[in-house]
Amino acid sequence: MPNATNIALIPLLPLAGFILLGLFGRKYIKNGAGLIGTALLLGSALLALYTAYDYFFVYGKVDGVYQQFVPLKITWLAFSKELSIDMGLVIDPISVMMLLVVTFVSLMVHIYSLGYMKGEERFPTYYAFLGLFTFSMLGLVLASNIFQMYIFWELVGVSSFLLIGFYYDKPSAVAASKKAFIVTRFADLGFLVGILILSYFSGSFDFQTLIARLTSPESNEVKNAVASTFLGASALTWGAALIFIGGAGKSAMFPLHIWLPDAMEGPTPVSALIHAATMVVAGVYLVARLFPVFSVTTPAVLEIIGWVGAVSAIIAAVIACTQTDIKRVLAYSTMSQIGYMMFALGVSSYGGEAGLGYTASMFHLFTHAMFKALLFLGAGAVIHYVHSNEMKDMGGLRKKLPITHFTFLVACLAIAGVPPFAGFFSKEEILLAAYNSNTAIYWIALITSGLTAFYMFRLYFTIFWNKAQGEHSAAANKHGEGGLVMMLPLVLLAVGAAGAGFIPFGEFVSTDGKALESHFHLSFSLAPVALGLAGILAALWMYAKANDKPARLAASLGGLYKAAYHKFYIDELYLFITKKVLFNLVGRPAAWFDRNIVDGLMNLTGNSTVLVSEGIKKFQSGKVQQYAIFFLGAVVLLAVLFIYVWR
Amino acid sequence: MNLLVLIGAPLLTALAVLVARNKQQVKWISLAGSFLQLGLAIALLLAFRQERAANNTAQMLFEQQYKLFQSLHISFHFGVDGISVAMILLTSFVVVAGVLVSWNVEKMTKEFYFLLLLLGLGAYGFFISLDLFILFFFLEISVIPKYLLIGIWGSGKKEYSANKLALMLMGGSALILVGMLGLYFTAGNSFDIMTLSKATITPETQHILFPLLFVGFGVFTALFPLHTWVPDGHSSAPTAGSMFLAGISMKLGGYGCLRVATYLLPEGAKEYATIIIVLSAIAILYGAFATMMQKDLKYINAYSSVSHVGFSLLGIGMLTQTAITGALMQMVSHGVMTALFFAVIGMIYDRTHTRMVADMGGLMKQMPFISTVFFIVGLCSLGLPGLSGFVAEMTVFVGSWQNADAFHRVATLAAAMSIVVTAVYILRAIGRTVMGPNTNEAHLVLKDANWNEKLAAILLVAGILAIGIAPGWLNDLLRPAAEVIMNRITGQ
Amino acid sequence: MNELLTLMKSELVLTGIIFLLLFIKIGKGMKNETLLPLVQVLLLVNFIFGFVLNKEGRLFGDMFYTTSLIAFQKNILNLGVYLISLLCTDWLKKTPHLPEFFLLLLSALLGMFFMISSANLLIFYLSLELASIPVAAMANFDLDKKRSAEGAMKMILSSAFSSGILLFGISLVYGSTGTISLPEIAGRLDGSTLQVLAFIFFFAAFAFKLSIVPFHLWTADVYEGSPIATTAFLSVISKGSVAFIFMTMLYRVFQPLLDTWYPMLVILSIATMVIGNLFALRQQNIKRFLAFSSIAQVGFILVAVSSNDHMGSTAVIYFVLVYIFSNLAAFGVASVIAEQTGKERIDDFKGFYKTNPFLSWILALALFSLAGVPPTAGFFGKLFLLTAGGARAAYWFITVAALNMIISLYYYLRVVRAMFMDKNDTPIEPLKISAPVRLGMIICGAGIILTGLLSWIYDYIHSL
Amino acid sequence: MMEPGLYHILFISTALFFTGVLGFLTRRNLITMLMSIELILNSVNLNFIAFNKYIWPGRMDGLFFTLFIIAIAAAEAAVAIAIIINLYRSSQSIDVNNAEDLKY
Repeated sequence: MPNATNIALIPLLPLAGFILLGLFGRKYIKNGAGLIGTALLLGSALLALYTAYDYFFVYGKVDGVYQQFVPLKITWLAFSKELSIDMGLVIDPISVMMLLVVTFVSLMVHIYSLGYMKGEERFPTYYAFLGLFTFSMLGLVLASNIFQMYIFWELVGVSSFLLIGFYYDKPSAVAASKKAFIVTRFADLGFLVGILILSYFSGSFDFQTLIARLTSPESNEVKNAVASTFLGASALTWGAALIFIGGAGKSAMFPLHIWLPDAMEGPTPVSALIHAATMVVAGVYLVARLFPVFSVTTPAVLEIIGWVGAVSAIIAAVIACTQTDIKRVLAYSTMSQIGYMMFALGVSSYGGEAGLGYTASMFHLFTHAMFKALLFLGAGAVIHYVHSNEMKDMGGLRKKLPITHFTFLVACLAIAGVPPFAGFFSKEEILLAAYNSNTAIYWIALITSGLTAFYMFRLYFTIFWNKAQGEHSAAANKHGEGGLVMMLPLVLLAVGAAGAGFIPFGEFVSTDGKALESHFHLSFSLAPVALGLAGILAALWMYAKANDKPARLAASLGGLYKAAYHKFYIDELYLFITKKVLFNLVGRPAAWFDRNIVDGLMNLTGNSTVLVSEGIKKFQSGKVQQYAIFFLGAVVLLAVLFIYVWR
Repeated sequence: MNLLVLIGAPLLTALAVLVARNKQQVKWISLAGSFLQLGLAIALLLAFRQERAANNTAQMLFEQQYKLFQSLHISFHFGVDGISVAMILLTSFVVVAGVLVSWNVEKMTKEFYFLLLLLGLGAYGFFISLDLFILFFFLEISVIPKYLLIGIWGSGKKEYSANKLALMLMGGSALILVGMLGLYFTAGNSFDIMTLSKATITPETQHILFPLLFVGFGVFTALFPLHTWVPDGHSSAPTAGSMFLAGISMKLGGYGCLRVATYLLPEGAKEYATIIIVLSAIAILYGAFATMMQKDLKYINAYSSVSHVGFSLLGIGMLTQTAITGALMQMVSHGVMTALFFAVIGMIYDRTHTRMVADMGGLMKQMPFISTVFFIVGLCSLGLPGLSGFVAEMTVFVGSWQNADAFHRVATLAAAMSIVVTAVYILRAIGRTVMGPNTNEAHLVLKDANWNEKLAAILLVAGILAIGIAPGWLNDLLRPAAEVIMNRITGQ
Repeated sequence: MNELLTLMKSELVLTGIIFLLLFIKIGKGMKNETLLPLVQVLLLVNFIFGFVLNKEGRLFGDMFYTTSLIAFQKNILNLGVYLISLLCTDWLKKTPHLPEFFLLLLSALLGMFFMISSANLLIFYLSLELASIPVAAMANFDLDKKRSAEGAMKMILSSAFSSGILLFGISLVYGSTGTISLPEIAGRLDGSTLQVLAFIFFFAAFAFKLSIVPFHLWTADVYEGSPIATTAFLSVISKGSVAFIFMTMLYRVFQPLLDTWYPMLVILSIATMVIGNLFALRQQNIKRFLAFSSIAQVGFILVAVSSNDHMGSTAVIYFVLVYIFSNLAAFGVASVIAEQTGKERIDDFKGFYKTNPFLSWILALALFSLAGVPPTAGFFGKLFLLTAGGARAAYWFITVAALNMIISLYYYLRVVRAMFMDKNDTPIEPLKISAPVRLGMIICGAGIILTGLLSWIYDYIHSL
Repeated sequence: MMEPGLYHILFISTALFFTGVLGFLTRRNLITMLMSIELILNSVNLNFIAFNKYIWPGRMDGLFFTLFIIAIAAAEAAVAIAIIINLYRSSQSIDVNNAEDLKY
């Protein structure tokens, strides 16, 4: 049986780190902060490892099916007897898998930052924020209650906001952090409303109850829900769709992806942790968590998810080919890879073989965490060395940064899907799943994988080859490749990126908890691998040596290249909507209306009173005889009124 | 526990302040007094929980009744239920904080603190009294102190704002007065809330009286479109004044809307619920959008108050138990939060001598403490989980969603949309002031918070966290009380 | 004989004082410095004596009657006069003919006593004149000021005119009922056209004395012109006394004509409140300002009068008591300022708080009480007036009244704002406050605070 | 030579009353205004006498009232004249239009 305290400790240790460093870091433990944070995280990483082992190999499997356990559930806020927000821990394959990913990558980042962020003025704050984020992310993963998930969902949002804006005196960083928060917030609105709708029909926030009630088609809940429709779609469909919007926002799915590239303003390790490995896949995790509802009750929404994922994947890949800021390239590749996971879920369905996509998606999530984190950390090392994000400032670094170079190469191969690296296996499964259910998406995915290989190796070659040695040594400082603390995570992650693919993932993670052996056809994997190699060769041909081929290609592509380079002008569109429409057409009128109309009326009443009193002052004329006339007049008036009118 | 101490403590403090010899004495006496009040409030909370735990299910606890104006059947009748306890707790927090942040008031210090304490006194009396007449008396007590606080110690066009506030609130009280007399005569010559709640009042009468009472109290709690005193009043008032206005006074109105208008006239409430919802939904969105355009920190918070208080009115209008609980939570949460917000703005203003967002930047470097608090309160205002705002708003949403028809749905959605707008304006304010590059080298030498400011901030932050992290206790206070009100509305 | 002594106690005491003053006057006279304290002491004694051995009964073949309620009313007036004698010390000291002033004042008071106790139109008319003619003379007491004379002239002429109207009304009443004894009249009223006409004449005279709009026009001019002591007396004492007898007349005598006078009251009280407020809004001269504010207050009194029951009369008497404290406090401060600096404009009060905190607080307290803001007694007074008015469930009527409280608050706050908020380079220098004035102000202040909070006062009045 | 009836007298008194009122409202001389008031009072006196004689001959109420009115009128006139004289001292005129400083 799961041990609640151990599991509870996994998120609580980072939280302790946050509180400790947040309160006292600045004054008392300025230098020790990093070590404290790392130590605490190491603790929770080990606990996570133990939990995973315990679950997968000791108690998790009951007659061949991985069960879901809820070792802990505390009522946090009771709305009524039935409806309440609980704080709970849920233990099932995906949550355990996520535990591993989050704690591991987070640990790597903690260690890496010891070197990368050394000498930062707000070093302790940085670690405090890392702790906060890790806590929130783990809470999200372990959530047993959809509202609990929403709570931690918001918390990861704010910690990402804090970390992106870590260099708070850089306007670009501030802007980026704001953008990230607001865009995701907008998506979260959808999530919230979705929660309200689903919970209204299922009468519960608890995942188990909610899923149980909404996935049995003959249950009253579903009947009611289907009965009440809005714009043709059933309320339940709307709810599921809205929830997916929330997920799309966090996972930077098109068209809610605009915040992700800017988010690279944050420190590079942060990008590695939050915007590559963990937080951005929260959306995928959310969909996976509610997968039964999506697949059984609202297949339409699942269809949408598939397409959104595919579109995001290819668009991001195209844009990535044109970017020159290495972190932005990585950001777009992240978006594209998450697109993969999404449509993998989209093409999947519940139970048995058909659930391959689900498994594949989770598998890709797992491997992607490894190599993408590795890529970011590697990029971090490069940036650390040349003090620039721009490709043109780099080149020929392979001698200068041997370890970085090697690990980066591994990561590139992995993401490009070259066997036997991790990416290959997960991507194979995804493609297979797509092939089985939706050919269109399959083709998109195939092209995307080619593009992926191309832009990754474009990146690789421009950084490590291209120019001759030492051209940039002027820019470079002398502290070499950064110490052990920075290299160790690279190596560890590289091992992961290389070997993770051999894990029999289907054994552990599947829609219904039963084992799902991944069968592997050579024939099938020929196409993607070939495409991948083609992409690599193209990159080699274009970028291995400094030349003008890229420029000519760009020129020949013309409009398309330009559009892609400008990220298809989606940012501009948003800017137009917010700045022009919301501010000028809604905000300004509202403010004006309030000052001039509403308030104006109030003042008007006052002023008019004064005017009246000014107007009637003539009656007090000072003439005693006039007074007498008024006197008499009043008498007469009263007499007339009460003798003739009212009798 | 004898509730009289809740009136006695502030009263004695105020009198002691009057006889104090110098400014130092005044400050320390008021500080001691306010902490005493805080202690009493907490003691009350504990005593209340104890009674409930010993399942004493009386609607009102610690009831007492003293005859006044017997010939008019007026009696000084008081007692508390969960709502009152929560409100009293809120008041005591804000009073302490207010006393602390106005530590460096040099102009007419004695009068300042006297009026401040008088305001607190009014609030305490208001929340414990169960006799409409006495309730009204305490409600009115606070008008003049507000007027003087703004007019004498305020800034900007203070006389104008002070006048506006006093007159609009007086207008509100006029309506309340009429409604009150209406109740008195239709329900057998009694002002006693407990008696009135048992009296049978014909729906026709209720339809006449409810708007009077609700709008009357609504003026106090910035019911759209009668909210215009809020921006001017808050922005002209001295720091502590704004804290009291937004933190306590606006809650008097909300409390009245619920305890007097809705509870005593359920038929009227049902009749007018639609209008209330529409108005409050407008207030929420429109206040939020209006806030987006403000450039003055105090105006930003004032308008956001309009928007936030809208939630509590919305909750009341929704007429479900959860929504009403949420409304009450929102009152408490907003009280603490907005008080803290004004406190921080005051601290910033004392240093930078400007409240214009554009004139600031990168304050985080010079005043990390203040900036951090600013962050926290901002995040609370945009409803971040773990802080009080989230709990209240979510409760309102969930409660509102229980009304299944399209109208309520739309209203709820409109209200929910405001959380995005809120995020926009809060982040703009934070991003421009505490973050970003420092635009003004005069700000490079600024000092961080003093002990008193720190203490005040920490107290209020503690309040925010106490609600945000473990809302259970507040929920236990408010839910049963809300249930009583609900039962009267549903006629059980 | 013994009965005469007890029943007419207050009148007799007053007469005694008057005669004492007469002797002092025709004797070798006395310096103001010594005479004034003596008078103040006498008035205090008179006031205290007013509490003891009050009997109920009738005299002179039912022409004169008194009850404990009436005794209490008379004593309220005594209190008022005593406070005036304290608060206006500065002016009284300087006036050359102090004894005459008090002779006139006290005989007017005597007239009011008889008026309140009158059970016969003849007595009523006589006492009414006795109560008003001397006041005209008092109004002219600043002999060398033209404004004073003008005010007095306006007063005497218009009051003569109004008493002409009153007499015409009385004659018609007599003609239609054949009696001038009030109880008998009450029995013989049948609501015939002639009687209604007569009542309207009658009512007009009361309206004139109470300065109900539109019979109010003399008020402001007279108040502004007269010396401040007279203004205070007019605005508080005579208003109060007339209000008392007015209620008695309506409730006891003209009860059969209720259907006529209830709507009349409603119309006129609304007019009075609105017009009074609107005029007060603009005033600069503090006396004129208080004049119009007192007109507005009368409007509120009428609200309660319209209730036509015991609650109403209680509320009115209570309010008059409170009103005496509040208004006299205001006049007291005004007179101190006027006597020592000659300034009567509200703008001159700017920055007053800086130099004279005590006076400022007293004035502020008084104004808040007049505006009906807690914790002052004025709040309770106003509220009970409206409560009484609400007894007849005319909500719109109360609403109008309540809304008028907003306007009145506005202009009372104007003065407060001038004193506390407005900057002024040349504020009024610190003023010296003589002991009696300070005493008077403290009494008023205490009265303003306590009359409301000590609820038994109201209950006592109600029990009478 | 017929005996005048009640209505004749009432007619006369009413006429007298309105004459007085008219005089009070129109004459500019303060003394004259005072005299017009005397007219009003006298019309009232006539009323009382007439009512007493014709309708309520039983008691002498009206008669006595008349006497008192005459007395009071005298007192009133005395004070009024005094005031008017005082006014004359300060403004050298007894025209009512010269006494309009107090207004608005």
